[in-house]
Amino acid sequence: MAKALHTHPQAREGDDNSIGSLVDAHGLLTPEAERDAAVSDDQLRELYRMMVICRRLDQEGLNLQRQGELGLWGPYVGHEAAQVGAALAMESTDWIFPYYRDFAMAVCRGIDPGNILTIFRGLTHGAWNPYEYRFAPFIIPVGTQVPHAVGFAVGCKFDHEQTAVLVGFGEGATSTGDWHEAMNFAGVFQAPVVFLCENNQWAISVPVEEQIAGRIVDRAAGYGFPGVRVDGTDVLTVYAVVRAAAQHARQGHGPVLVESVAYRLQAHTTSDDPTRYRTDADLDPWKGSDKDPIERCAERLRQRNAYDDTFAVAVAQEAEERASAMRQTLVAARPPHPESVFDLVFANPPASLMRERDEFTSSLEQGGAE
Amino acid sequence: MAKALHTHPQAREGDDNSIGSLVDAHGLLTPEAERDAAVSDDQLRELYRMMVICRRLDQEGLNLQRQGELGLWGPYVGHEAAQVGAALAMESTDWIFPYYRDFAMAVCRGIDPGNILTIFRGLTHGAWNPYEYRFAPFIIPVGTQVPHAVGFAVGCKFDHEQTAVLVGFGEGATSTGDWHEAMNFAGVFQAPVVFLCENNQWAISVPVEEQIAGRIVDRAAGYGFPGVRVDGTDVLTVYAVVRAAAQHARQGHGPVLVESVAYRLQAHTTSDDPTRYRTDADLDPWKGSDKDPIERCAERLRQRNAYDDTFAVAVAQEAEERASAMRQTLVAARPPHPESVFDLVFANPPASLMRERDEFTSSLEQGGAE
Amino acid sequence: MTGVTLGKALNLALHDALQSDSRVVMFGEDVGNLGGVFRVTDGLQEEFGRERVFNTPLAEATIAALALGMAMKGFRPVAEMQFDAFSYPSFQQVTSNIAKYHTRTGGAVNMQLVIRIPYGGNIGAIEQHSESPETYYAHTAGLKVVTPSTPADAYGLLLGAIKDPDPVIFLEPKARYWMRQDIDIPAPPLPLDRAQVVREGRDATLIAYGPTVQTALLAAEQGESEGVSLEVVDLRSLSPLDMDTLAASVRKTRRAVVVHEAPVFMGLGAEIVAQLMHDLFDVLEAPIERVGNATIPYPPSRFEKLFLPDADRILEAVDRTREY
Amino acid sequence: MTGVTLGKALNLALHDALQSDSRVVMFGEDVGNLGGVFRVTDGLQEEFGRERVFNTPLAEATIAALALGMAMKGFRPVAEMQFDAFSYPSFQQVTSNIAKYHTRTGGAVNMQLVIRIPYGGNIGAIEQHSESPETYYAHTAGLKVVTPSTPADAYGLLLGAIKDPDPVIFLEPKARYWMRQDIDIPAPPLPLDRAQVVREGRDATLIAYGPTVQTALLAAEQGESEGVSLEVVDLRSLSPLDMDTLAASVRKTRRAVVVHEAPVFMGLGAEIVAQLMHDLFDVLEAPIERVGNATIPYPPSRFEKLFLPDADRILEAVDRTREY
Ligand SMILES: Cc1ncc(C[n+]2csc(CCOP(=O)(O)OP(=O)(O)O)c2C)c(N)n1
Ligand SMILES: Cc1ncc(C[n+]2csc(CCOP(=O)(O)OP(=O)(O)O)c2C)c(N)n1
Ligand SMILES: [Mg+2]
Ligand SMILES: [Mg+2]
Repeated sequence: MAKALHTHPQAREGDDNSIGSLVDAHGLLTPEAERDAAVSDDQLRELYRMMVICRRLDQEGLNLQRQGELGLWGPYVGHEAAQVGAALAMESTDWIFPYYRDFAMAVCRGIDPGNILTIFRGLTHGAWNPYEYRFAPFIIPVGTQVPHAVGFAVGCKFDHEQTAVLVGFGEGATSTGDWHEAMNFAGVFQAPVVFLCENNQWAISVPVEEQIAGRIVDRAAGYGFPGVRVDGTDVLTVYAVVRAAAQHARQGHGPVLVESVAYRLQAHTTSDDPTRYRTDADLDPWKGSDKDPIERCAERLRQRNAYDDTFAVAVAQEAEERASAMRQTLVAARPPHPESVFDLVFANPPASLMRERDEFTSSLEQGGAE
Repeated sequence: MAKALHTHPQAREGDDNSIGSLVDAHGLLTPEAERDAAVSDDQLRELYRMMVICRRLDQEGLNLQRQGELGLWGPYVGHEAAQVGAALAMESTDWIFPYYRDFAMAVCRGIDPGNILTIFRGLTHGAWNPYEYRFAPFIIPVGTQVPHAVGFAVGCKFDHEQTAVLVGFGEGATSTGDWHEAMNFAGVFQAPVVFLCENNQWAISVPVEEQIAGRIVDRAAGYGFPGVRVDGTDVLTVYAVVRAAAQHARQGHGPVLVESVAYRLQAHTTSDDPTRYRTDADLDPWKGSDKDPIERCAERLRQRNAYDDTFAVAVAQEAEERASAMRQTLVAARPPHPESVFDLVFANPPASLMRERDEFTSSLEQGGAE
Repeated sequence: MTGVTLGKALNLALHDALQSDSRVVMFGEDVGNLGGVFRVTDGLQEEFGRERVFNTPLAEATIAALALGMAMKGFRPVAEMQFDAFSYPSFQQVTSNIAKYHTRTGGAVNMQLVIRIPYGGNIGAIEQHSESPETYYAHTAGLKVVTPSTPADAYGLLLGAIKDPDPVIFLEPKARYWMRQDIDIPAPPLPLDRAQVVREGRDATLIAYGPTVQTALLAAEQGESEGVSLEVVDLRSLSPLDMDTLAASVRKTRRAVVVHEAPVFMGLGAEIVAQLMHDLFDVLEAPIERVGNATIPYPPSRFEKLFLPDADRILEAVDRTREY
Repeated sequence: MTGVTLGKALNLALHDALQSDSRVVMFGEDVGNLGGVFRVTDGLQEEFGRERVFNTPLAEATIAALALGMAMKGFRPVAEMQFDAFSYPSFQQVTSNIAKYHTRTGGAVNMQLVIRIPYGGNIGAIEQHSESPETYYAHTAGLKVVTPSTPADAYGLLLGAIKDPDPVIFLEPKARYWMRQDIDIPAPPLPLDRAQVVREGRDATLIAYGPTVQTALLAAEQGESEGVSLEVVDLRSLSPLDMDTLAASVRKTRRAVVVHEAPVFMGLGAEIVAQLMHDLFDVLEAPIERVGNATIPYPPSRFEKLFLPDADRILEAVDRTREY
């Protein structure tokens, strides 16, 4: 409609629907796309392995919080396929800008999970060097990391790099102004960004139907780039689609929005009480093995004859080991000196701040606090 | 695609395409829709009349600024069809939330143009009582009035009123976070709002292709409500489409986005120098009588045999009279007492502010300033 | 009513306002059946329905703008921001529109709305959940800014804020949500512009508000046992400041310490000190001291107690004024 | 170079920074072929191309966020906000992310970026074009805030801001864009944390910054003709404050007046007065006075001169300190 009024030619959904056509009406990889993706048994087993490990770490996070070792834990059970699938779909030269729940992505990037937990123990606001892992810090103010990723990606483009940037966020984040501004900037600058919406259908107590008008995936067309809605419980689909989207971005074809639909199976965080706003019956459709990312992946492996008990036991055992290593790292973590708070404010701190630091130090020494 | 994943039923574009189908591929009312709209000759003459008057007032605004009577003028030539068509399409019980350029809308609502100009003379920040005209104040921070309209409309809905709310904004405003948040809220609350984008293809010096990814009209679908792109130089189309959209909203069917495409024929404001960023050639396609809202309307009237010289001369003469009345009102406007600035801050001012006021008054008296 | 927490007192005030005025509405993130992350709106949606108490999408700018639009339509909106730092997205709407709309409409449109913001630290939280944003709001002309320190004040001030025709930023000391007190309700609304002497004393005045009032009272008690008599004034209103009450107290004690959680630099203490030292220049025996955070982003929670005011730091500041 | 305006000096600094460091980029609304609404970026896109100097969509939050992302990628972004009040949409990005990113990454990521904001009034503009937002930024730990008062300082401070590894809010006194001065360029960057005595005097110190420095100098001249010798200190840095320079001056004159356009209430003057009166309690002969706007939204331009500091109001304040 009204095409004649269109005063500037721009990419529209449909111009490049190769990514949208990877999935069927259920958001699952089509058999054809699966063949083309040529994900090897080993790759699929790697996806399985990381999901099992990450679920175990999530459980351990919850345990640690209950035992008073953490101030807070934000479980990501239900998000394993989205986070592991997306993180492993990116090249190691690509960048990831996570949101606070993307713990499994951080683990996939090789960050020591015990160190990450020091954030939730109140020891630090950030536990890794982003440049070391090409992994930005967790961001708490919802939606605000989305334009950071766009800025970074514009930089990658200007530097003529073959780098794609993945940014994670919940469906609640799509309500923020920052999200929209970032989508529009990405389209205008044709930035190499993959927007990954982890739609778990809840923003704390607010269900998706009180959060979002229309469908998130449909918004991509309004910014002139492709959007695809995937079943966020199938890791193979997430992996193949995000890999294709990243490739699309890296090749200079601009951004892609991937909406991964799954369900938040646990409380928002350990501070939350979901019994106040949802019932067990709400969860029922999402509790079967047909919705469980790990079970579904195992089933795919079985169909390929690439799954057996030896493998499963080895993975489970590795997960145990990594969970206990995480716990050990956490409880052994030495809090930094409180004065270090002053040192981290600026790269080039003004003298007045250093004076404040000195006063603080000497009052600590006098007071003998901590 | 992926319809099976759609977890909550919601209106989508296409569910109600009655509004979208009012116009053809050129954004013009279809002959069928024109018949159905049954806009009488008198109504069309009224549209013509107000456009002629408003264009003359615009010219007078420019003159007044050049003569030093105004600090600033923001011409709206090219916007006459959008502003007059939309304003007259609304019922007098409806509300309008304008942006700073919607001067013609204010005039259509019956606000004395000479009073409006006191804003641009620096005498006041707001020159009318919104309740008197159901017309909100001009808003300078781009995009921020859009969610105000949504809030007001939610109130109308809760009060079970048959009220529609029109909100005006430029295409630049669609880049703001506030615009997106407002669109989403309107969709979630099914608020009776008509979003009118006056796409004049420039935001000061930034052309629409550096401003917007995709097409504005296509964004409505992402919020689950109808969007329609109209030729913003044809007042009949704007009038009929906005009237239908307001009716849609009033009847409880939720919001509608109308993108009216025209061209900013003048400088952004009198402070602007468009020669720095566009050429005469850029304007050429928009200068013909086929793009002139008034000429086009006259032509429609001629086709109906509803236009003759007597009418045209009478309208032109009325426009002259109103322009000179506007000038007189402006130059006769007495500035309020400077102390009144203190009285307008709060409805229930604290004693400390009244003390500041008293000190100010007595120092004025002492200093004898102004 | 016995043993009412500050959070519950706010809940009761909202309840009574919703009940007595059908134009009062309450909205924000998670204020519906969850009752807000601090349960301040507990049970209200159930009792008053989804058009009086409702969840919004996650978009603070438009939560504020919704309040503006609904106030203009004649509602009396009470909007909730979930945490201090999450009020920042609404900064433009609050500063450029809500604070200026009455002026901009020549006084025709009242911004009779309240924005509730839990603020302050000391709850062991992760980043962005412990800030003290009062400077940003208090410096913005056109807003009234208040904060209670007790359940009784919480009830009365919130009622007062809802009834006031102007926009009120209502800061809730989140670390005190669980503080208990026996209170009389219903009670009349409190005035929005009055500080209160909450403890009388002779040797110095402690000026505090919100979360630090209890800390100041603790310091005063400790001081008493050490032979120092401290007066404690609770500001209650941060903008405007009730300078008459403050000056009267300091005129008596001739020494003062201002206590807040926000960084000292450009904190509210700066204005209070500037005014008091100006107006009481000849009365003061010593310069007024300020106790607050360092000029740093809020620290990781493990360290927060080292940076927040406590009785010891307050008493050290008192000593400095007394030994001057 | 002779007769260089302050606006042109900024343009020259940007030019030299873009030329000497290929990682410097400059963006914002209308900074491309228009050269910005104040022409500060005039000719830069033409010379350096559309990947070094470019327009953005109308979205200040993401202009700031773009700067963050590009800084992280190793660029040195200089972002422009078109006017003071239009920086407010970026408030969350600046406060919660830019000011805290270095901390949040354990010092690994530098926020080497500059946000330029034309500010202040006195240009006869409509609403929202004349605000003085420095309190909001100066109170935010993690930011450096500077403002020049002359063409030479504009050049040197902007170079210094671009070279500094931390985020700098660069406030440009828009009413002084047309002020002319002969300046030497290229010149070295200026330090970001130093105030400067711009006129020596004995009887009182005028403390000013940005647009009010010229006003203070005018007052000092007028004062001289009336037999009062006034020292004028230009802050240049609003955060941190160079208290050593201020204290040294006031120690000498024993009287002071702080002058700014922002409302007095919670303006920068509050912090300066609080510190000076604290540290120089025994030295001061009179309380320090503050001259600034009333506690009102910025008035219609017809009245602005009645509310902004001028030489008369400054000298009246000086008189108050001298007659104390
Ligand atoms: C700007 C902002 N507002 C509010 C919050 C408080 N908050 C934290 S998480 C959350 C819900 C986010 O939901 P969603 O984006 O869907 O992500 P999910 O937690 O479901 O993974 C809210 C409201 C916040 N962190 N930031
Ligand atoms: C938040 C904000 N940022 C910047 C400005 C400065 N400004 C005023 S008008 C304008 C362009 C607006 O363009 P558009 O929305 O297309 O409306 P038009 O002026 O073309 O009618 C800009 C950038 C502003 N008023 N508000
Ligand atoms: Mg969610
Ligand atoms: Mg435009």
